[in-house]
Amino acid sequence: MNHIENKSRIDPELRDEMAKQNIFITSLDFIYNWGRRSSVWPMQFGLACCAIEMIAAAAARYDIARFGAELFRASPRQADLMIVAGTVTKKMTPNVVRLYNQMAEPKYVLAMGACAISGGPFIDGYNVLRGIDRFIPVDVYVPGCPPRPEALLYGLMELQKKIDSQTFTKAEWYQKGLKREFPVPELGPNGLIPKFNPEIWQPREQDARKTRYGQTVLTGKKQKAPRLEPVAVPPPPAA
Amino acid sequence: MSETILNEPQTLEINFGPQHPSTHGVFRMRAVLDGETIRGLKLVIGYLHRNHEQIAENLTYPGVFAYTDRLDYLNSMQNNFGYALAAEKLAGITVPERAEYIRVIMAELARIVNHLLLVGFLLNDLGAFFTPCLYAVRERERILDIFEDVSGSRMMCNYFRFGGVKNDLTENQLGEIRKVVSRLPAFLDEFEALLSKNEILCMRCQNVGGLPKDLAVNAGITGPMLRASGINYDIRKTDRYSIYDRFDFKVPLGQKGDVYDRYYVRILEMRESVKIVEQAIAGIPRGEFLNAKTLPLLRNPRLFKPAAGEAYGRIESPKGELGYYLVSDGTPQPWRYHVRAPSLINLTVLEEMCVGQKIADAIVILGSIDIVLGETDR
Amino acid sequence: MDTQISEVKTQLETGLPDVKLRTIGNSILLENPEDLVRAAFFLKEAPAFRLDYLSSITAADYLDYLESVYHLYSMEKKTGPIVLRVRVKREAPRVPSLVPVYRSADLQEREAYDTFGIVYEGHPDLRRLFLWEGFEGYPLRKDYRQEDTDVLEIADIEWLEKHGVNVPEKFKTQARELAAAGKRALSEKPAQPRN
Amino acid sequence: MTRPQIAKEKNPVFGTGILQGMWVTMKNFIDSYFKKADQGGIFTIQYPEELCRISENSRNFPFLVYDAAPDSPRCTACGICERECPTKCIHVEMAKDTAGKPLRKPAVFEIDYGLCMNCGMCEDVCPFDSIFMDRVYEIAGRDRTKDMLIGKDALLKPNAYFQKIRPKDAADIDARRKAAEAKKAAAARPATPPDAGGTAS
Repeated sequence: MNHIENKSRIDPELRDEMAKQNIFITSLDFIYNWGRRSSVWPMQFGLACCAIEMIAAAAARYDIARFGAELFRASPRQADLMIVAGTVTKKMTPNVVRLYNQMAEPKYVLAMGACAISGGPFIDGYNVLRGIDRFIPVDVYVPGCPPRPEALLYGLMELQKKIDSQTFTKAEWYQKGLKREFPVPELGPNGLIPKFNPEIWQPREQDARKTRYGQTVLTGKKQKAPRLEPVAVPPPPAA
Repeated sequence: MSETILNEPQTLEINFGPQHPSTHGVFRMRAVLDGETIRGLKLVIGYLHRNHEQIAENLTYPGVFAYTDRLDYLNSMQNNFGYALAAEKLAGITVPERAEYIRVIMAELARIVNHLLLVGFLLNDLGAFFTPCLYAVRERERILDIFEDVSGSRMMCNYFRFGGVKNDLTENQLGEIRKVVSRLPAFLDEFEALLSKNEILCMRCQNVGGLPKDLAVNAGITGPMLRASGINYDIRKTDRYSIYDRFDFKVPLGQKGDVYDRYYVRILEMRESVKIVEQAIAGIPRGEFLNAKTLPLLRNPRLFKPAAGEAYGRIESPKGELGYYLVSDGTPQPWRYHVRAPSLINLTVLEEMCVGQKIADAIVILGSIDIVLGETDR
Repeated sequence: MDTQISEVKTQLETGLPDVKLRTIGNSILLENPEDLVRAAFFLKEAPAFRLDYLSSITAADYLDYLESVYHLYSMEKKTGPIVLRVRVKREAPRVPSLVPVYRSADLQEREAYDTFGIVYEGHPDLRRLFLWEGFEGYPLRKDYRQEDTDVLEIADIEWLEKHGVNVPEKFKTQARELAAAGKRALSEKPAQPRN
Repeated sequence: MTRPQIAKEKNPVFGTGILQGMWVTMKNFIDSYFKKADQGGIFTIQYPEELCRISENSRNFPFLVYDAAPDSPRCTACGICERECPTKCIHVEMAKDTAGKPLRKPAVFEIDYGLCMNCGMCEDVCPFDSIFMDRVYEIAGRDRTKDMLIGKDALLKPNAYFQKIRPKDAADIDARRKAAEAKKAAAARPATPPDAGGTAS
């Protein structure tokens, strides 16, 4: 994998020279991240159509096992990565956030598909959450509806690059008083209470879609209902 | 089975939560258990209620095609087919010959894809960890290549238009379909050799989750589940929509209506679909693939403003009767748009079938009903 | 199709004389919803029709009344759809439930109740099917107003503070203004349909 | 439909079904090493090194086409694609010159890839053949607004690229545009016969 750069402070020529004599100089970070990057266990968590594309990615043709991620753990306790694959509805949001809280550190979130990123085709629904990044921090966004299995694999490689860039000296999951438990929203009379978690997500300052079409794109108030019976058709004389 | 006295303290209510490996997506069952046997089962759905009907009422008629793919996302071509029929009945659009043949080819390929995945997931529920599913997904990938070649996207095809299909089937695409379909009977024999006579499958599925005939009809069950109970009702034969009356294919019927029958009916239906596709490829005529009158609709969807009226178009989707009820009021947006989802109606008898069975059987029964949450919750 | 409807109409009038009905398009409108169950039983047992399969129940909102449409088929005789319609007022929509006649009406009536608020009397357990119990309002009615999910309201702010989330100042001021104006954060609807 | 009867008492050797199944898996296991990919052999695509064959009219995300230079795209900012997009993920603003007279060019043209549903409606309804569906799928990002909101300059691609990915459609469209230009030039020429050069480039 050529995209993995070894950031140890030894100058590269010396290291390559010694590598020829089978002496490998590396940093503890590289080993630590190599281990974590090559065995990211996703959680078995499929919501909608993207889950079928995730299964296709896990099947024989686009093999996710080549990235070490083929073991879909059923329980959140043993999973490192939550692939949010599908539409997150308001009724499902408390479950998704509770599952995220139950995952063990270090944990990552990959928002797969337009629905998990921003509500996607169903953004105007009254029961659809406009993107899972309103309640839990998302590490990698994979757009598409559904994204091709290779796009998911590319997203997984992007996540591996992010894992590589972390060093365990400054890793936040070893700090004392780590607070990565996000409050689980409740189901209120019109939708979720709260509508989003301001610590993680703030609405965009200038949102072109909202200014032009309003928060929900609706065609407008139709004043006249259709009359299905033929209007003013003389009743046929013979009954 | 001796009648055990139901004394209350024994029962325990557990929850097959919205996130559970056995529920196909975000489906939730609350089961009341007496030891291992199930005494009561309530289903809680709505976790994927994505407001398909409200959004469709704000789109133009052709704009809704892209959303029908996401109803039953295992086979998007059949959903397009149903919606196209309903709108064509509403506006009185005729479909040229070649387009009808292309539609039947694509619909039957989608039926094969759906039944392949159903059998794969049913075996996953039985505990055969992913092996049959890998065989099924391997064949599915070949058919998805055809869908991508023809319509542009693997799963969300958005291929049908009012009065025909979006683009034509070239010669080598037809050859590609012929090659894939000619391999399918051999694969189905291998798949049956792997599964049908397997003792574990037979013991786990036979006489489990039986569905009597009269309950099936009264509960509005349609599709392979109904035919597994022995009732000969296939909308391709009764309504003879599109050009299904030109192809001769048999409708497999089950005897006992249990999980094994539902599995076996779907295997035989795949064989019938292969026959239909072969006959359709042999008989496809030349000609236009889209009705000339509806060409301007491609460029400007707001021209489709049918007069005030209502129409109900229904097809035989792999899960049952998929119906679209459209009420138009003369504006480019439908006034009322309702989808009769077979996955939802087939769930009405889940409790009757599961009461008295073990927990492991309840998961297999749910798997044999073949629900897809995008269609159940709409 | 039309011949079948007029034939059904005549059979219904002869079978149940006191039922007032009228044909709309190729469907039959029962004037008062009470005799829906009797009509359904009659059509189910009548040897000429044997409509033993209720395919779909659809509720629709026509601004001054709500409508419940039933598509009935016969699996025995494999005959086409007979469409029954029932109209009820918007304020107290009450329709007798068809669950005693057709078991398939169970989930569909719950869906119609959930999205349109039509109460089906006699339904074994009429609860919301898709949305949760605490949800107010019937979302698919034409006058339903959706919430604006980008604006926090007072209830959200209190909940957040109770759960230890520090809320930036601008959301609090926005919520206070909304509460002062007594309005709820609703997604406004364009006045005229733009077609 | 005759159902294979596997009841325990009728079948002397109980395990035959399972053994038959194992024989099938064994055969597949051996085949996978000797057979070619589509006959039953290994057909896994080694993703980063080996890319999957993408068909000609595969569609993923929209992109804009320009003929001569990026600052003269075919798009005239008419906004029809924005109006017909089911999810309204396109945002177009027409450019105005200093005097405020609208130029027929987009000043702002951004598509929210995180919202786009790959349906191809914009390509169908565009009257100026300027927006088409690309097939690039490697667009995973870490920041939602920076990586998903694609601006005009990232969307614009030369017509040569469009001819490379969709030769047949590109050829038809180019032919149609050339014919339209020739007709426009012919119409313009009789009006001003002296400068025979004509505007048709």
